Amino acid sequence: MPVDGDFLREAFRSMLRARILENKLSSLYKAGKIVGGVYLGRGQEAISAALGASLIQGKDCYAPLIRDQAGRTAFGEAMIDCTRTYLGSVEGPMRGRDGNIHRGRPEMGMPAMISHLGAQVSVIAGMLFAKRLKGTLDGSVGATSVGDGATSTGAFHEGLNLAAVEKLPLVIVVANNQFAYSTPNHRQFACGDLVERASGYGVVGYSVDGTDLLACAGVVGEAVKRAREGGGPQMVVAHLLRLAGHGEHDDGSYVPSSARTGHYGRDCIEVAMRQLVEAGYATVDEIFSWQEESAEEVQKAVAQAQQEPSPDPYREDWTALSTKFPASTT
Amino acid sequence: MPVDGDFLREAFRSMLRARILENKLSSLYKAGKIVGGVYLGRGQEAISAALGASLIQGKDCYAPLIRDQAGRTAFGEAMIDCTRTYLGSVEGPMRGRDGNIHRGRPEMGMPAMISHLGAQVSVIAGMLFAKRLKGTLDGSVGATSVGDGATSTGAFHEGLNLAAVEKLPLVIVVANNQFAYSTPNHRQFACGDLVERASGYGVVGYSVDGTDLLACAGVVGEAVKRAREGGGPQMVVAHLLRLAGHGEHDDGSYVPSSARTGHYGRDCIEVAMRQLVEAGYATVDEIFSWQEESAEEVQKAVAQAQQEPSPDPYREDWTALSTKFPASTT
Amino acid sequence: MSVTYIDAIREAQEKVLREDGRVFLYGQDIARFGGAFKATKGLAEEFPGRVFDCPISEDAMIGLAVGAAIEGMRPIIEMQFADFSSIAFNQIVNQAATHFYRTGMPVPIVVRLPSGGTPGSGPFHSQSMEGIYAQYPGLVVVTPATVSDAYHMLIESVKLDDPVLFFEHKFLYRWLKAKSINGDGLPIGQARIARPGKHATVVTYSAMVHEAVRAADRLQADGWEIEVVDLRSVKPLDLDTVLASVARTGRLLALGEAFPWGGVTAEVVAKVTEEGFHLLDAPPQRLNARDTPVPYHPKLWAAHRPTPESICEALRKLLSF
Amino acid sequence: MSVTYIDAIREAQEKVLREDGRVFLYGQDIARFGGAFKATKGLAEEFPGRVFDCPISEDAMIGLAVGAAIEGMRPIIEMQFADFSSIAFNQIVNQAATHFYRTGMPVPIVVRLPSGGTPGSGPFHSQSMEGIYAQYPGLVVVTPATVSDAYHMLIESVKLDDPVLFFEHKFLYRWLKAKSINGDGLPIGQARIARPGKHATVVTYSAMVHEAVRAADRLQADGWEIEVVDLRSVKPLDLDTVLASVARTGRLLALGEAFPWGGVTAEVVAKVTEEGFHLLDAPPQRLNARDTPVPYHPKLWAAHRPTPESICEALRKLLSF
Ligand SMILES: Cc1ncc(C[n+]2csc(CCOP(=O)(O)OP(=O)(O)O)c2C)c(N)n1
Ligand SMILES: Cc1ncc(C[n+]2csc(CCOP(=O)(O)OP(=O)(O)O)c2C)c(N)n1
Ligand SMILES: [Mg+2]
Ligand SMILES: [Mg+2]
Repeated sequence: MPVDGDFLREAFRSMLRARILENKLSSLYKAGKIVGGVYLGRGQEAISAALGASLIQGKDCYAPLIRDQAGRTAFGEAMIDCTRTYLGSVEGPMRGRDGNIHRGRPEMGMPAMISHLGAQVSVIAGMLFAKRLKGTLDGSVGATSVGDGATSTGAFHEGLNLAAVEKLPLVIVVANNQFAYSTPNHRQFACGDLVERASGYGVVGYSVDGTDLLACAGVVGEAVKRAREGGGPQMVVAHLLRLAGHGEHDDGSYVPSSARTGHYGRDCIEVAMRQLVEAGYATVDEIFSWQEESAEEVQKAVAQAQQEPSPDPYREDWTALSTKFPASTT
Repeated sequence: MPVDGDFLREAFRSMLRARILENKLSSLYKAGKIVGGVYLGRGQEAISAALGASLIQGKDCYAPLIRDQAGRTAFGEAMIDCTRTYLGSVEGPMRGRDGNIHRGRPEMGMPAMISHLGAQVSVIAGMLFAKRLKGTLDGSVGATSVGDGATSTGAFHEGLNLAAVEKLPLVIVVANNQFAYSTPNHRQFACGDLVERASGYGVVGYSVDGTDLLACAGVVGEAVKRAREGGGPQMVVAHLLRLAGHGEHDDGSYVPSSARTGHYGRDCIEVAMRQLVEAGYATVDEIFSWQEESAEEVQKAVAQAQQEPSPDPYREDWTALSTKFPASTT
Repeated sequence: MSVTYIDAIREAQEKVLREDGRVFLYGQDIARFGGAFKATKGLAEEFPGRVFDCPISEDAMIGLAVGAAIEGMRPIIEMQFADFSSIAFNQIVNQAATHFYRTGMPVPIVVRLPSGGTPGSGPFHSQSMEGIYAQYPGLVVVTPATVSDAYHMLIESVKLDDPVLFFEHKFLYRWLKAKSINGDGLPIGQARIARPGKHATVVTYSAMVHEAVRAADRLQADGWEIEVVDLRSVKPLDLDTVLASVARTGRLLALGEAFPWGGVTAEVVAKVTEEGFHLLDAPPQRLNARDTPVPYHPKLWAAHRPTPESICEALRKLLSF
Repeated sequence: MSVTYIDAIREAQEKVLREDGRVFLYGQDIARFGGAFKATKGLAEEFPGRVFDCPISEDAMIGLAVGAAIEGMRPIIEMQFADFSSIAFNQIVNQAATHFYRTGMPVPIVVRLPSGGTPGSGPFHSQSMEGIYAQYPGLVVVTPATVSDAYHMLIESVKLDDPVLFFEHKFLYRWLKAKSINGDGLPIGQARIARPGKHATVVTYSAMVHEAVRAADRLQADGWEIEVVDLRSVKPLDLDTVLASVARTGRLLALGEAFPWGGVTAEVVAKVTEEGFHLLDAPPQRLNARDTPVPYHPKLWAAHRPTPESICEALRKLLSF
């Protein structure tokens, strides 16, 4: 699908904002300011942003996964939602009850992932199914992403198959970053390209260079368009490399240098920057100013979250139900 | 693969023995002599027997499923194991603890299925994996079958993918009998032919007319041969129709008459009989004598199981562990 | 004219489908076929586009329900057998159960679980999993013992904003009949005195309520008056009613059909001894199924789960202290 | 020189790999990477072809283990976190747990489950599932609290013919150190007096043993001598040792880190009151985590699970009866 310059600018800015934010998260983690873990989408911004930017908040729904900071940003998640969740602010969407990437705002069409891989596929399917029943589907789509590792889960399989049977407008992006934690592709699946899975589900499949924003935007745009038009589930497999450890606790030393120096080892942000500049969609100066803006935005979002209170265990409502049953029965 | 006459005679006799046995089980059920349920493989004998007869007991392993009476017979399960299990004899392999199709003899390479569909795929994979580790794999294969419905389970997906990653000599037969209980194919999957799944797993796929013994024997024989030779997992999709209810409590009235009168509605036993006679592998008289032999064998197996004691709850060892911990700790 | 337990479940679903546009039914073989137990018979025809057959994908079924609930719907999911919910375990305990606590948005789904033993059903079509799910925060676990409760509690379950696991006992489906489905208006979370008495209290739920009443009837001949408390829901668990009963009788037998380690009966005994130790005149007792899988053979099955005989025996022991 | 809890687990695996050709390790990221917690570090190199990375397929991992056990092997499966065993739930409770009862053939598999809370781990990397699995007949459920038990009980688990769920506490991995791994020779199924006392008994297991000992140390200042019983395995559960302790103290606090409904503490209280009612001088008490998912924020987490403070409080209440 031809991609317009505004879309690319938009997607690229999300990539940039995500990258700069995540760099900061990494520093905070290393400085001991974030407890638990930090999981970066470094190297995956192009495909993630292409998806997020192709969706319409308020109309579409989107279940981002581990490495979708760029997609979240493009979809319209406020940066402060991220810093608050990582820093445990009680003001964040998860109020300190859950952390890092386990966040969402289901009411804005963005459910909060659970850790169990593959589990969000059927949830997005359910959201679309409900919209159809309510008569509000009307050209909207639902999207989610998974990694190469998550394709081995039963949940992925059941969810995608169910979406296909129900002919739901689901766009699923498989970000094949060649590793699941430390496990390489050849210990994860035995086909050549995961896109070969698509036809078995009766789903349209696409394979794309995940380090190439232009290509990602075109392919994801096409997939989203077809889904909107009633073409049923679409599966995009993006090939790329995770340019960080699994989490910031991990140096990823198991990634062979041949992968790092190979084609997919290139940085999608650099590639995209060149593409934008060469096509005349943005100037280098403009990009620098975006960078500065983002850095400032990140500083603010971190500072604000840091000065906010953490949850207070003594004022916490320690119930897991919304229904209030008589106290004696709990 | 060319099929030899002895193989076909063997497979056909298993089909016949299974059919006659199952007809008897159905009568016993209707007469109230069998508690629980009775599940028939009627219409599926050709593909089932083709698989069972292609395996070598003592060398290969085999996890039959719901409709594999013919395959079990061909693999070498004693008929009395079936009648004892259905009739609850304490002498049976399950000793009355489990019933009907939930039987096996793991020590002879035939694990006992649990009800949860798809769950046996990874078990067979594990048996093969162990043989490889022990150094006893040596050209042996493992086989299992599932229905169209079971392909929607996460267990099927995880098991097959794992087998492919481990390059195990697994032969999986998908008996697509067009229905899962009452649910038709179009509510179960959205691809044209389930064989399209194979390539996505990096597995060799075959599609075959499951009502045609000759075809089944050829295709399954080929798949088993390739697996034995180190070609990794093989997936055979057989197209056919269940010629009975889901269980004998079910009249299957949801099956449209077009399906019954269509190509796959034909009876594989009649087809096979014609094939054998036409090819000169057997005479009609011979087949009649086999029929009589089988009927007699069935009578005996039923009579014996019926006169055997049922389990005695007061002499039952009510422990679920083989380890005997001190009594006070249970 | 009489109504069976399964009729009640069907009627309740008919009523909520009629009255609440947010309700839909999703499950294996539940549309035209009407379900393995006919709990949805005719509903697909009566409510076109609201009753769906689905693939054999229990994990995805619950995922779909959660997604639909996020979008404001009130799905009822039928598991073909409670035992198969083991496939959906993750989506139930980690996705559905945690959703409100994590996000502040409740997910009103009802999962119907045909459960409990029947003769010949064997290890995988007989399980009683209420004590498994009740361990997880965020779930309401309902266990109706009567025709009227099957009806009214199912309707109420759909109205609750939280995920409800609705354990129906298969043995009661056609065996249990009532003149009508009129109820006594008790809400979920409140137990009922199923049979009044004064010498000992049996706390139980689901099918075992009937076995307990039978046992109580037998002991009546010997002059014993046994009170039977029907918990109705095991989470929330109505400790007030249980304690009030134990206060009257001084003796407690916690009775269930599930496996003997932990579960509902352990929770009942632990709660009562924590809060009502001084009320007890004798050591509280438990009676559960045996610690093996549920056997297939009817003879083994009958000895695996509590029976009026074994309940009487446990009660006599309890009364003899 | 000192050995940590995680070292002990690694050493035990090294030993069984060395001494028993039937053992192999299967899990996510456990080969060259050495596992998320480094419990298998170096083992892939030391034992080529016996330590395998596997796909993210928990259901199939357990299925594979059962199949391999049928063929005579003794697989050790590492779940990356106990919480992810929810995906393998069906294969564990229905395939592995029922196998011996149904077929007469035991399936000796060991499933290692890194479990329990650590600060910042959140709802899905913190769960304590021992009380879930212990409900199922056919499983041995082991919960080591010490370095030596982590070592010896893992070795013993591999020797058992039945499926063993081996719950390792993540909080203890690097925090808990010992001078050596020499043990006291106790077998699985036997509890240990972790700290002798005479005024009250705390029955607990895994990481909570250490919190209980801390609480006991504090109460010592006030003259209270608290006995701490470390169950070591929750199924089988050593009632003899527990009763003997309660006989000495007359008071019971059952302590655990899992969710509060049911589970190990309910089973302990129910068992003790059933069999040792006359030994109790006060109502037995329970202390568990709160009835919500395990929260992410360290402040919430610290208030979610029992602490020396809350244990002291529970004990004071118990002692005041
Ligand atoms: C069901 C399940 N098993 C294990 C894990 C632990 N885990 C978290 S991320 C991860 C690797 C995921 O790999 P992949 O899907 O390729 O995504 P990536 O991290 O490469 O983006 C694993 C094994 C999990 N979250 N869920
Ligand atoms: C996981 C699981 N869910 C539901 C069931 C209940 N069930 C038993 S057989 C069956 C239909 C199976 O259909 P299919 O796989 O096509 O095999 P067929 O019966 O047609 O041979 C169902 C739904 C089950 N056994 N396991
Ligand atoms: Mg990956
Ligand atoms: Mg079928």
